[in-house]
Amino acid sequence: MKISKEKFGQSFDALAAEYKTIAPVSDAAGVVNYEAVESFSEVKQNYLNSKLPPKSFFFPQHEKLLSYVKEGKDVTVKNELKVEKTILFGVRPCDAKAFLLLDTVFKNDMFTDPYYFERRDNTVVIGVACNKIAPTCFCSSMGFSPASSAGADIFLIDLGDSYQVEILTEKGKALAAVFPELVELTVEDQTLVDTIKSAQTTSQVDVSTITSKLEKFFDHSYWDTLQEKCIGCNSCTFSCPTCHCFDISEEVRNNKGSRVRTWDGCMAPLFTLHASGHNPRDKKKSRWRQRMMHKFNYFVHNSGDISCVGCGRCIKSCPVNLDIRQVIDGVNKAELVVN
Amino acid sequence: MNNIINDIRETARQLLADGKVDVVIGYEKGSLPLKATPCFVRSAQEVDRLIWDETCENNLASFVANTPGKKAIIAKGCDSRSLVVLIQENQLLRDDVYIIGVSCPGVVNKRKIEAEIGEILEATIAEGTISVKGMEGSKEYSFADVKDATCQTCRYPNPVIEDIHMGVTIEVSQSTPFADVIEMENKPDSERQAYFNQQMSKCIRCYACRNACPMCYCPECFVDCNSPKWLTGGVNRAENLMFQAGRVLHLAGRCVDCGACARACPQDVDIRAMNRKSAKDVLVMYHHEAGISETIKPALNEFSADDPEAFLVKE
Amino acid sequence: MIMGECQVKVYQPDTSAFKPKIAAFLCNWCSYAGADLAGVGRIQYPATIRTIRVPCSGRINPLYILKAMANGADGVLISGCHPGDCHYISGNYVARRKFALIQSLLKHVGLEDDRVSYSWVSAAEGGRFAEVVKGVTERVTALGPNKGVFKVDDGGAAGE
Amino acid sequence: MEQNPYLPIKMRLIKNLVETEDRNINTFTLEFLNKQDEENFKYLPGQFAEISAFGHGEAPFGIATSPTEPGILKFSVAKVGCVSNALHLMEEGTMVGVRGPMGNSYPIEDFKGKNVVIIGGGFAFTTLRSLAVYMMDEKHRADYGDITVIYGARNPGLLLYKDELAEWETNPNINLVTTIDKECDGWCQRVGFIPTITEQVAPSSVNSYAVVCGPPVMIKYTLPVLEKLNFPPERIITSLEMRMKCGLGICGRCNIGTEYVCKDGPVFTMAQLKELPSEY
Repeated sequence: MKISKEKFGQSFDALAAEYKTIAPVSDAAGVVNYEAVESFSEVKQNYLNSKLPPKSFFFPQHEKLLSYVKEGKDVTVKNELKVEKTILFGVRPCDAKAFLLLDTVFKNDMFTDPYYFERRDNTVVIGVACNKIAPTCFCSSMGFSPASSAGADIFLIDLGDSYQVEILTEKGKALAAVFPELVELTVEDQTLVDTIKSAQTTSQVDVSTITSKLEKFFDHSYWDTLQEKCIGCNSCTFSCPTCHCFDISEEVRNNKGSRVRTWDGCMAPLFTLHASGHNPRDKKKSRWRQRMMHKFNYFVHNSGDISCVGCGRCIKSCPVNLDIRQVIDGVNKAELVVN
Repeated sequence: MNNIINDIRETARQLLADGKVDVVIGYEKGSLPLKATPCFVRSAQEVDRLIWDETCENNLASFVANTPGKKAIIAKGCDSRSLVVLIQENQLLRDDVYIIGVSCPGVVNKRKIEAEIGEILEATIAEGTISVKGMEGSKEYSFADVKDATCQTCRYPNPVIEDIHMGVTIEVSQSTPFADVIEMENKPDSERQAYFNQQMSKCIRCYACRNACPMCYCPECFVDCNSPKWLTGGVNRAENLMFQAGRVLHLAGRCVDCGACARACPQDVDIRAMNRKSAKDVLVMYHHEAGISETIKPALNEFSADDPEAFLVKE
Repeated sequence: MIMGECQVKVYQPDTSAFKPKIAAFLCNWCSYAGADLAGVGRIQYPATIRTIRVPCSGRINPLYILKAMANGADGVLISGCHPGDCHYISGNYVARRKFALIQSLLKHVGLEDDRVSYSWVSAAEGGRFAEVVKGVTERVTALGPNKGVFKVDDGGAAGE
Repeated sequence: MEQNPYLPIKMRLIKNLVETEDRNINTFTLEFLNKQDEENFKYLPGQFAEISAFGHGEAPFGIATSPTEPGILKFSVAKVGCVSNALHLMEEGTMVGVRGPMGNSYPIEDFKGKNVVIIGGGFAFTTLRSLAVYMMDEKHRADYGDITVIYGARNPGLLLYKDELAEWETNPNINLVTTIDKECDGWCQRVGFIPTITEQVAPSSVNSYAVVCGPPVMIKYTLPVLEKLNFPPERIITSLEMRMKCGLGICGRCNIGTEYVCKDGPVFTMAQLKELPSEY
């Protein structure tokens, strides 16, 4: 079933009055990012993907957890959790899949992160399949494809002047009620849908054995040279849709303050530095190893999936071109020393 | 260019074979078109990995201090200036590093090309022409048109310190230095403020600029210091400006304007605009340029009784 | 003492108008003593400055200025010994180079010229110190409150 | 919605006691403000809590009291960072924030019917004290066999809980061995490093658990001694320290291998640690 873009746009605009609507927007330099919009006309069409991942709408880079006022020896603490009903439009399959992975992080066997989940539960994710595939994309290697709908509540396929619509969840259904009647796909539409659905990324890596290989790889000499050119910035972790590590710090002025959480990353030496001065991951080597082990081994044990969705953002943003695909290849090719 | 790489490889081979150095820090072909990547060559057999072309954009000086042992480094003009500053600041022993100086015609600005023709699928460089196939179309560029902004204003393409030289010395056109800064200075305050606001709001504080900078070697950067806490975790225009301004002031008289920060920035923030302003001020006020001579003291380590005082409050 | 006998002109602040808060970093040996002398001599000047004593103007970290602006100061005044008179021989010569660069950079990124002021005041110049503070206060007052080039969202004022 | 785990409860600092002679460690006694808070804060020895010094931040500290001591929580904290410094300077009566209890506890169920050897060094004795007090409580004492405590510090002034140790000396419920690194005037107990003393005291490994906490170097040299005494790795217990922020197994910094020390730890057996990367 499909809906014309014109009609979809009208529904979108109507919804924008009720919901906070987030969609891909292009800036003057042509850089696409997710931003609040008021009308469908602002939404960027035919974009590849956003420069920064949309994870920030559930897990902002800088977020107030609580605030407090100190009076004498007493203190009043206030929860700062604020949530708006939101529509997140235009999420690519890799980022939608990343939401599913993040869900497993922010809820574990003991705790649920209310800041993440309140937003998550109040947001309808409208995914859109990729019509174009970048040379750095490798989602096909990660068990899904540029047209996978996993993680979306409503999934669209761009057919030029219309969208093919799939309603996937209850949340999606509730929202889709405002769409005017959907019409059947034409034969040409169906062909186009089939083409898009069967598309694969040109870049591929083999992750079939990486988890088990890494099991005994911790002390491998591969890590010694792999990371030499890494400069230890956080452009990979900040541009990663699944990286979720954060810092909690205090922002204070006089007797008022707030506790905020900000993105942090395993590439920073301070990430694990104890107050005593001891640092369990004091070398760039151990930090890089942590990044790889966490994504491709630890995460699989804890959440059942690899914590990489093949969006290629880290490849594009790395200042020294330390390409995660090559690292995976390198692990695959490295010989295990059997003792 | 081909001759240069042969010379570089031969030199590297000799150095490693003779045991004069433990490692040669150079560039190899990267995984993306028009992008080279730093490489560390430790045996004579591996030297053929080394490349030299207009894609060798990283400043390798930032790796030198952290690489143990005796090392050889392939240094462009700007890299060599960074090495001078590092040596002056006792971060590096001159004897520990063998500098393979290469006269640099500049590096390519990949982003400029990508903004026009989308992500690059394939690219070839030959005789000053770059032929690129992008997702949105193909195009041929003359190298001069897509040269990195830093290289367009470069005044020291030839290494200022080296043990061996590669390539033909490049003549520098003596146009007005810092014309770009002067243009910026002549704009009204509000316009400049708006420009920096817009630039700073892009910053995500990944610190790629800081980490790519050979001069940013502090064990604890002021942004990471928690008492006093100079910056909060806030990522907003004002905080970002304070970070960048703080960094620029730390680099005053030390920045060699290699542009590594700007090229490293994943968000394409115009970091150089501030660094170059400071470099210009240092040149105008103190007649100093960082890293051009081992014997000239850095501008802020020196003073003179008649330094300009125009900044004093009007009374 | 009868007020009428007092030689100095009493400074009459206009209480209704904006009264800036100015962070003043004063070197221990000259400007702080100068401020002290102004006080001892009962020379009136606007109560706009919050004095922070530093050992030498050379001790002033550029981040002090940025942080003061970020924390909401409407102005910053920096003052040390006259060049040549530094208690530590050359501290203010070194500082002078830094200050010139800071002043130029801050103007470049859009901070109003008069927000941050630099001056040399000796221990004997109590009257001049008062004049400097008056001048700085007038100029900062004219600029109005901190416009937030460096001022960050007030983390503490959350929920207000 | 279930309770927001990032929101601390308020507790009143009722005592800020200088614990060691070098004035580097203070013991903070916090009082629950109401019964409900206390009820919600059900903990066991070995668990920790995140303490907020409002205006300075939040940091994790092991709980030094035992659940058998109602109404209060105690923490012994060395002055090393932002939060601990703020706590040291805090006036009695000030409100602090507490989140917890967090992490797992010492396996007190497994200890039942067994002898327990507690080996502690320096100020890592806090949760060990909790454990000892818990087992010595009259309601629990019968559950356990012999309780041996080997506790050492660099000098007598650096021992924590001196009054309590003096009481334990004569308490038939517990066998206390204290030691200091170097001989000094007025000290009539043992002198020597923990590993040496452990070897001298040679607690039997038969039907026994060993709980070891202390500086890394102490642990490093004590483990071989315990192995020599035939303690199997499954019955050697230790508590790890990592930088933590959320305490909920989310923020990532205390991650070692598949484990999050804040949620899956901090108490591990040596057998478990052997399976983990040695990044602690």
